[in-house]
Amino acid sequence: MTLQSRTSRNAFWPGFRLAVYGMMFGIVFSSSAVLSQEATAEVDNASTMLAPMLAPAAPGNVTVEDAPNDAGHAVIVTFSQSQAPADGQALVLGYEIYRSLARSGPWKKVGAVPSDVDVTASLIYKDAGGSDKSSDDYLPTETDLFYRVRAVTADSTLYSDSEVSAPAQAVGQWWNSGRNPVFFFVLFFTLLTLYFLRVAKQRGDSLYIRPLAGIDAVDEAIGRATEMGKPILYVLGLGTASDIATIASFTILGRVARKVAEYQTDVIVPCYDPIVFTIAQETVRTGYMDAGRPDAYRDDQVYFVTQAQFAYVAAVNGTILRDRPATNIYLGKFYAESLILAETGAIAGSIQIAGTDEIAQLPFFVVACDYTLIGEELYAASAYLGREPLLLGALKAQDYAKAVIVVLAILGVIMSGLGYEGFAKAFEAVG
Amino acid sequence: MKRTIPWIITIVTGFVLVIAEFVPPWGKMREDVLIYFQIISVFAFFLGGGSLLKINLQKVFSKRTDWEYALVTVVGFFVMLALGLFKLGNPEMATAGYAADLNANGSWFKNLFDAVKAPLSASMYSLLAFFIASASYRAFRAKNSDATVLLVSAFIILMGQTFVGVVATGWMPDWVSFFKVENLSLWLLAKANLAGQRAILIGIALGIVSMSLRVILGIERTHLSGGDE
Amino acid sequence: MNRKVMIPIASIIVFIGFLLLKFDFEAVDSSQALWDAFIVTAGGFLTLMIFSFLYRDNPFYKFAEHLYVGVSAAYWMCVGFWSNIVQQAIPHLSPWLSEALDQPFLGYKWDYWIPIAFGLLLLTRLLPDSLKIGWLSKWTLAFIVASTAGLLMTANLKANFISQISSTMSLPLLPDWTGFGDFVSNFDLSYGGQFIKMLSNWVIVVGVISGLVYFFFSKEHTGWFGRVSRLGIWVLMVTFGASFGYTVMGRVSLLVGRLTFLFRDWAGIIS
Amino acid sequence: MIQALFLSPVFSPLFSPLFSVVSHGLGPVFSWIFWILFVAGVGWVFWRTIKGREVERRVIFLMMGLTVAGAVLTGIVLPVQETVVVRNIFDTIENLEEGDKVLLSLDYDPSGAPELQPMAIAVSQHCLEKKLKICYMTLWGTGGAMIADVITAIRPDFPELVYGEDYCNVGYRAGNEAVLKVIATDFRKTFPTDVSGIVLDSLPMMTGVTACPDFSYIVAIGSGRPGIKEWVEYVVEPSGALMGSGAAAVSAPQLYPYYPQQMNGMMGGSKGASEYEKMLRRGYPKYGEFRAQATEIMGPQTVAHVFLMLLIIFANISFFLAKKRKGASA
Repeated sequence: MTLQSRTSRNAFWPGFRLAVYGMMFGIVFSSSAVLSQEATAEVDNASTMLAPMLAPAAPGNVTVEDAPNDAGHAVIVTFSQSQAPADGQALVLGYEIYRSLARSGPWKKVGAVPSDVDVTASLIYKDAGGSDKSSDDYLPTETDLFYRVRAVTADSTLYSDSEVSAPAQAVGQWWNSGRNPVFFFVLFFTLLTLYFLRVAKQRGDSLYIRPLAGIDAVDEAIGRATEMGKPILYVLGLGTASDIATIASFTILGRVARKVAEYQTDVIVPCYDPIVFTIAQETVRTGYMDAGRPDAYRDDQVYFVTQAQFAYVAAVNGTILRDRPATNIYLGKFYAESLILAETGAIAGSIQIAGTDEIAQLPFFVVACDYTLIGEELYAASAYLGREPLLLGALKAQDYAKAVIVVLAILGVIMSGLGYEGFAKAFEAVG
Repeated sequence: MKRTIPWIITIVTGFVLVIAEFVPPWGKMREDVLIYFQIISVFAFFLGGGSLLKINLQKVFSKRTDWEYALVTVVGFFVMLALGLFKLGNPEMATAGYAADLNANGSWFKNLFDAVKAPLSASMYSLLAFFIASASYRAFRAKNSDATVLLVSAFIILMGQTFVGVVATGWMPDWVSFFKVENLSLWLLAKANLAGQRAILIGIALGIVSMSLRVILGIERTHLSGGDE
Repeated sequence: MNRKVMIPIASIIVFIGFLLLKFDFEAVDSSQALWDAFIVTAGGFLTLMIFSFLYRDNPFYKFAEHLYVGVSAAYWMCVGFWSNIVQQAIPHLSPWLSEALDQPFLGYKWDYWIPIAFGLLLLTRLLPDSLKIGWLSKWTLAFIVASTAGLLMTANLKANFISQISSTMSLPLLPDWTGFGDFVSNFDLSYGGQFIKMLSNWVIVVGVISGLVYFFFSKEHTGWFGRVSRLGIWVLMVTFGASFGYTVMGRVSLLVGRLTFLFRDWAGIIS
Repeated sequence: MIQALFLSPVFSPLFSPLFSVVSHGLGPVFSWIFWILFVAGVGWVFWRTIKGREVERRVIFLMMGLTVAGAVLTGIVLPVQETVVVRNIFDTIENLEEGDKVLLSLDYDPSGAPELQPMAIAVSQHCLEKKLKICYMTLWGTGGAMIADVITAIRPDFPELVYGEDYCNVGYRAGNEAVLKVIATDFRKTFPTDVSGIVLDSLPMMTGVTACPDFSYIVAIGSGRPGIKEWVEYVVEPSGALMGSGAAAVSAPQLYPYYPQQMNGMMGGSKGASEYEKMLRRGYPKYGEFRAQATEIMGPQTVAHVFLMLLIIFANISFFLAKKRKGASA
């Protein structure tokens, strides 16, 4: 049924009421197209048979259960639909749900459900009320609630009510069991990380990390800049201080700053985020201090540009073409600007090292830069360079977690292949 | 005080947010924390504007190289700020007062946005079309096996989006329809691409979880380092 | 007069000339007509200034770049101020301020002073270093970083980790399998055929696993391990190629948008 | 056969100077000049590369500009092939009931607008045709202006729309993921009022909306972060809301892992937008050919693709020739 046909019948009284009901249900629930087909049939019926009809059969078996995994204030109402209309009985359009704090009422309408074509199917309504006592739809927790379901028809005088349900309570749960898989993994991973942090502290830097081409190139690039007497451009990207990629990049920046100070060249760090800017300043200053040349650090080496993506890019582009750095290092979060920066760098003839965990931008760096750290490699790079037990241990834990996943994935695929769907299902978090 | 309080704030905030995921009654508390976060993030914009002004005014007053351009920045900043903060020329001001929509049609703020910020960001972004051409020409060469795989996969996707590819493989009979370019490119995108994306995604997710864990446990303090402590 | 003065003056004259050309003298609302003319004229000139960067760095580009930086910073400040401070916080803080800013007062929520206080602490960064209170901003920083970490951790675990693994696991390696004989006799390479379906699932499973192997850092990539990781790189390269190829599309459409503006609205040479 | 190929709707615009199918007012002569320049340029680039000399970057830039400009000026229109990924969004909206509520989040800025604004407009038009109620919001500070533009664009077709009953605009909140995480469970805590200070409770269409799942459908149109990925992570995953998305072409491949489990459809770049426009035009013929913004983009885009493929081929030919030369001399 199309919308036009429904509205064109508005002038006709029963049809109008029908449309009102239809809209009401439509608003409360996105009902299936089936409902509207039913409604069409009824419009024709109602328009030809104006004689009063009998009320429909009452819905039954109203049961109320507490909704799982929430903080209370919600219950789930299940009921069976009215039986198919007998002679003279009006067709049921839908069901209204009423709630009360006492068996005898007063009743408050809380919602509605459209009827299903298959009248043998039972219907479910989730009554989720407000948790605020003053709010209009407040639903008290741990108080007896009574529910009643009313089958409604096109005629507002023709309806029938179900029996009142047994009392039920909305209870708040202290644990969301639907998220157990997530919880177990958090637990597992936390223990794994703590264990490897201990191991790393004991064994120091004897833990092996495979070399990363991009990182080995950094030292080389600094040397080249020194020979050419040109500065190094270090771009931290568009991340904020809470982005993992940016935090990883800080570690590398510290190391680069130290090297740069040792080799007596310059590093330029234009920043996008004001908070990142302040941290970057500290990092570079500390790097110069560690190299024993705190006097060589100038405040305008690390500067804030602006917090607008393309304005920032415009400014960095300008820097690349005006200062002609020998090496451009882009490590951190990057978005659309990745290729603009990398190509401008190529115009200036700089050596370029890039790394990001922003998957969409990796292709551009891979194509346009000399070395690229892909995703997790960026995180690993900071551990590889810093060789701090903390980072090494965390990396180890990640590797073991990955190993577990690979094994689980293979197992899971085999299990699904053999028809044990439950294995893969166990990993699905609900709600 | 300089070290302990940030540390306590970190641990408390982190724990509330993580535990609220599993303990429904804490949901409200989590919402509150996140509302605070929303309001605080605006102050980062203020910090940004302030830092920008500080740096550029210093440049102007000390007449460093290019101070004229710094002046352009400062003037642009103040004009936009005035139009926005006082909602100048906003047609809705007559009825809604200061509650008027900042971006109402005809307001000077929106007009200046359309005149300056919109074309600048769109032009800056569209430079990519040129750069993507030069990057393709310069870097898409079959230098080694990796580069060849990259090249071939990009080329198939490009072909799949043009009629050239569709026409070139249109003759193929149905039983080899997999090799029709439009199908092949769709397959690359939806299957082979998915495999790689998923591998990277899982790795990154692990990295993020690991780093977040260290932050919440108070082990990782890079963001709190430095300063006059 | 030197070039430094001549060029800006000449540019301004050209700009005003163009503005007059675009101005609709018969418009009823002349202030809006002026804005309309200004929007088109400025839009065109600024676009050309940015495009001039493709030739080389020049004063016009520099001007556009600096203007952009200033305007955008102020833009974000205004938007943030009205949306989060005025519309979100003030209706819960003070009836007086709400009325002054024409906002409805929605009842006190005293805890909303917490973020305001934290925010002000963050701004201590702007004060001169000599005051030595910049470290107070670390409190805010701690809050921001911790909230993001808390949010990222569970969200990533769920959407990008557990969901991705479970949807990899549930891929059937032998879809529509009815026996080896059927498979051989019905074998073809059609897009929707059984073999291709099977191939797809194999590619995903093997691709994900070998990709993960490539991201192993604590083991040397030699021997069979190295070969699997090699396969992983290839999978990644296919991914990057596909992304690159697909992205070209978006990038060109941005240029089309700009050129359409230049030709139609600014220069008026197409309809 | 060849003649038929030339006359087919696919090719004939390419040869618009020959068949004078020029639509855009510049006239065949200009188009001719453009195409001659283009062919000459491509030939020159080819010759240079064959000779083993690098072509200067600026020439490539110029060629790219010429290609797209030529295509824009001649107004090539190409047929669009529909895909099921986009179809899903259209069907979902088509099957919603009158009065259902749709949340439309526009998370982009003017730079992404050529790709994404057509999606926002087409989806809005479709929803309003179906008499659905739209709530606009944005996670980007610049999105407020985009919403204003979309509403301006659709108003002429629906003069009888009433604010607050048929559509509303809650505007922007700073806070990225934090905004999403809260609205997944409590919409009003983040948006107590709409964009011009009206309390949400007093807007008739917002009664009964307490959280994101109360919207029958969410369409997130975005070009970066925060965007579709964040919508999936912070709204769809925890609350189970139904979502479709419109992504910039650059982020579309990255979003495939979420389809179809976490989002039931996706429009990728201007191609996705033009598919949606095509479906909308077929269902509602009043949206004529001339107003399809994304479809206009597809022609120039195809020509640019061909140009890029030529560049890649030339570059590789020269690379192999150089290698051979080196091999011969060694």
